Order: sequence, then structure tokens, then C-alpha cells
Amino acid sequence: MLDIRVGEKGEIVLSGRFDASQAVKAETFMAALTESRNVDVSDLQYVSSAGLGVLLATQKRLMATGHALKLVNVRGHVREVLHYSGFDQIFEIEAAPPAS
Amino acid sequence: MLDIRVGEKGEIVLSGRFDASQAVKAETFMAALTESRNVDVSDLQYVSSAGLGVLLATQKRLMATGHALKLVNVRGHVREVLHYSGFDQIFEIEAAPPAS
Amino acid sequence: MAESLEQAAQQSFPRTAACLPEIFDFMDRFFAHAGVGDEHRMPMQFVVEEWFTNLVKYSRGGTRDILLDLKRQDGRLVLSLTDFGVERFDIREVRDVDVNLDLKHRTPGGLGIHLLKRMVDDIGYEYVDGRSTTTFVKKLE
Amino acid sequence: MAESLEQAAQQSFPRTAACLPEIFDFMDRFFAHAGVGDEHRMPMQFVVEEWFTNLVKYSRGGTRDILLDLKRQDGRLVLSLTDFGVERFDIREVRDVDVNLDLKHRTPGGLGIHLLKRMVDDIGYEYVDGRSTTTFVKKLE
Ligand SMILES: Nc1ncnc2c1ncn2[C@@H]1O[C@H](COP(=O)(O)OP(=O)(O)O)[C@@H](O)[C@H]1O
Ligand SMILES: Nc1ncnc2c1ncn2[C@@H]1O[C@H](COP(=O)(O)OP(=O)(O)O)[C@@H](O)[C@H]1O
Repeated sequence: MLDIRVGEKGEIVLSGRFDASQAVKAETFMAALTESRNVDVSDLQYVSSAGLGVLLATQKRLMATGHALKLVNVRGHVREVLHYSGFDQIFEIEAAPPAS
Repeated sequence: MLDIRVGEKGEIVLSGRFDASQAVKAETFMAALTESRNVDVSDLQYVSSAGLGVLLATQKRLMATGHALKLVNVRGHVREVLHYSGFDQIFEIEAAPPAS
Repeated sequence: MAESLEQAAQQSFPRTAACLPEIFDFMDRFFAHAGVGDEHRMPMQFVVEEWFTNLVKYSRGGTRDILLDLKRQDGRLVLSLTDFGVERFDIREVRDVDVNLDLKHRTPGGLGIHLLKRMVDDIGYEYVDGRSTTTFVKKLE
Repeated sequence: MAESLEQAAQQSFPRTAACLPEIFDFMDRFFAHAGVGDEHRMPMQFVVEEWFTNLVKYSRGGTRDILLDLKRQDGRLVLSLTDFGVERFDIREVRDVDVNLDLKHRTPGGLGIHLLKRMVDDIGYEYVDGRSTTTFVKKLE
């Protein structure tokens, strides 16, 4: 299951698993956005190409009006998938601080 | 079916039928909002108490930070339901211009 | 006689809000067939949705499909919902909510019954052997 | 012998993405049972999701459940998906997408296969009488 909500600083917090069974839910949430936002993925364990598709479509729509999503606290499997997808060229990406 | 999207002026456009089978979808969209918005219901044909519940919960959450939804182009069945619910006291409501 | 038979329709629906689109379709077809005016469509769908979802959410003991019965009779529209194998619950005994509270004190609960009572002219209730039937009547002229 | 038998599991799933949580549960139970390291969980779930959803979306002629077969064998994890009564489609023949395009020219399409190829060490394909099996191999040490 994917949980998607607005955090205390206005950032979008994604947690859980962003797979094809959760894409419609994420799309519905993202459709409400009209401005730049950080997307905190520190608690996102998994993302598949269905999840990447939602992020990419949102980025395209926001960039058309000069806005953008920024992905923060990226690590592990999610970091790997974003990297191999070339998403570092499309999104500003901020890695998670090394685990203490 | 309920369609929910952002219109050209940043307003939320609800169209179709806002019944209990569509409440989760609307909730997911509304969860992304953090600021005041107009909600255009000119093409909303139907709303049930499940739809009212989503509007009320969103209004409560936004008002806690000094924001609010405003309902615009309200008419017909939707107008009647909002009125009997006492929602005119909770939302700023703007009626649709008379049909020409 | 033949005409009066045509002006009734019955269908059972599983206990889930996901059925609502199907229920509304069924009602639309009956309304068209029975020549019920368009101004009644949304209010009567409202009544059926509110009561159907309440049965799904609250009926004690309910596991079977819910029967929706539509009739046009003597210038009145008669909608009834029957729930089988459940405890008694008479909608007419539910107290009205206060819709004049301010936002802080408002909760979404209780609006359904409050509103549906305003959309019909009469409500009946019958309970026999676990069969619970609520009937909503709307005058058409 | 007994041990090698324990290190395999098979299950069929209906052709819908709604099955994914069930598929991941099934994989998690097998991984725990077969002692496959945690670092392989997400990448292998990725491989299975991408290929399962592609079979659902694109397999020509597919109507039957899809078979997922998991094995741990000779220090390797072997995952295969079998689709019955479909046309031939060999994933190894799919050309790579360009992931270095700028946003304007990027589309979400094609990423699935591109990425899954990077998560496995070998891919096999077998097609016999409408039975289409794609096998993904990951070295565990
Ligand atoms: N069919 C029913 N069986 C038992 N209790 C019911 C039934 N319908 C309604 N109720 C009770 O009456 C209350 C008010 O119902 P309603 O006005 O539909 O609002 P809501 O369902 O939003 O609370 C419910 O919260 C429930 O406690
Ligand atoms: N099992 C399959 N059968 C037939 N065609 C397929 C299959 N899997 C993939 N394809 C084709 O390969 C393309 C790339 O697939 P993929 O990388 O998963 O991206 P996407 O599904 O997002 O387009 C698909 O668009 C489809 O045309």
C-alpha cells in the first residue's frame, strides 16, 4: 500500500510501496498540485515503472508553468531505480543523509 | 463517475456524480490541498452525504490554517442539498448565474 | 392491469457502495420507462443511496443482497429497500441533527437521514421475521 | 533432495494489477523460507511486477491465470512467469529506450523492460504450443 499526504512543511510525503496497484491513487493526489513541491521519499520502500510514470507525468505538467517536483531523502532501491531511469536529469534529487 | 481536476484559473472543477463510490477518490485529491481554492460545481449533477462529508472534512482541515474552500456556480440538486445541510453557514457559496 | 404491471421493477444488489452506479442505472431505466419527470431523478437517487449505504454500514446481521423495489402507483412514486435477516431499525425514530452548528462542532454524521427526510412526502416501515422494509413515498403531481 | 524440494514455490494469479500485493506477499514468504537476502527483495519484486503487468497489458490472446514460479538453485534465484494460450513474445528482443532524453522528449513507456534488465544476471525464454515462459536469473553470491 502507498500512503500519500502533505507533511508539516508542505512537502509531499510518500511512504510504503508505489506499485501499479497504487498508481491511480497517486495520480489523483498529484492532479491537485499546481505549484512546486518537495517529495519526501525517505519512507518509500519500493517504486516500479508505474510509479515513475506518475512522477514523470506530474513533472511534465508542472514544468509547463515553471514549477517542479524535487525528490528528497532518496535512498536504497528507490535511488537505484531513479538513477537507472535517468531521472536525475529530469528531477532535482537530494540523497538521504547517511544513516547514523 | 466523478471527475475532479484543476481548472484554468487554479479552481477545482468537480463534474459528474459525487456519490459514496467516489468519495475515496475525492478525498485523495483534496488531501493534496494546502491553500484556499474555489470549487466550481457547475457541472456537478449530484452530491450525496458521502460527498458532503469530504467537503466538510477538507474545510475543517484548511480552516485550521486560515484557508477555505469556496463553492461557486452552485445550482439545482447540489444547491438544494447544500442548503438543507446548513452548508451555507460553513462555506462561502456563490450561486450560478441564471441560465440564459 | 397490464399498464400497472409495467410500472414496477425489482432488483437485488450486493452490500457494497461499489454497486451505486448500477443502482442509479437501474433507477434511470425505470424512471424513463414509467415516465417519471426528470426533476425527481437526483432527489430519489439521493434517498436510495443514503438508505442503501446505511443498510450496508449499519444493519445488524445483514449478509444477504438488498432488494430495491420501484413502483409508480396512483400518482405517487414508491421506493422500498428490503434487508433480510437483520435486526429491526425504524428510520422514523431517528432524531434530527442540528445543521445550524458552526464548523467546529459540525461532524459529517447524521446528514444522510436528515436530508433524505426532506426529499420525500412519506416514510413507512415494516418488520417481519428479520425482513426489514423501509418505504419512501414521493407525490408526483 | 528434501531440501531442494523446499526451495521452490508456484502460484497462479489472475490477470490484474490488483493482484500485486498478493504476489509480493507470496514472494516475501518464499524469500524468508529459502533464506534469500533482504537486499534482493525489492529488485526481484520489481522484475516480477514489471513482467507480470506487461503480460496483463500486452500478451496477445491471454485470458488464463499467469503462473509464477520461484526457485533457489545452485546459488541462484530463478523466477519465471508463464502465460498460457498466447502469442510468442521474447523480451530479449526488445530494444533499449534512451534514458538520456530531456523531459520534453521523455515518455513513461519502455522504462519497465529497461530497468528490469539491469536487475537480473540472465534472462531465458521458451515458447511451446502457446505456452510462453520468461525466466529471470539472479546470482545470490
Ligand atoms: N439501517 C440502520 N441500522 C442501524 N443504525 C442506523 C441505520 N441507519 C442509520 N443508523 C444510525 O443512524 C446514524 C445516522 O445516520 P445518517 O444520517 O445516515 O448519517 P451517517 O451514516 O453519516 O452517520 C448512523 O450513524 C447510525 O448510527
Ligand atoms: N509481454 C508482452 N507482449 C507483447 N508486447 C510487449 C510485452 N511486454 C512489453 N511489450 C511491448 O514493449 C513495450 C515496452 O514495455 P515496457 O518497457 O514495460 O514499457 P511500457 O509498458 O511502459 O510501455 C510495450 O509498450 C509493449 O509495446
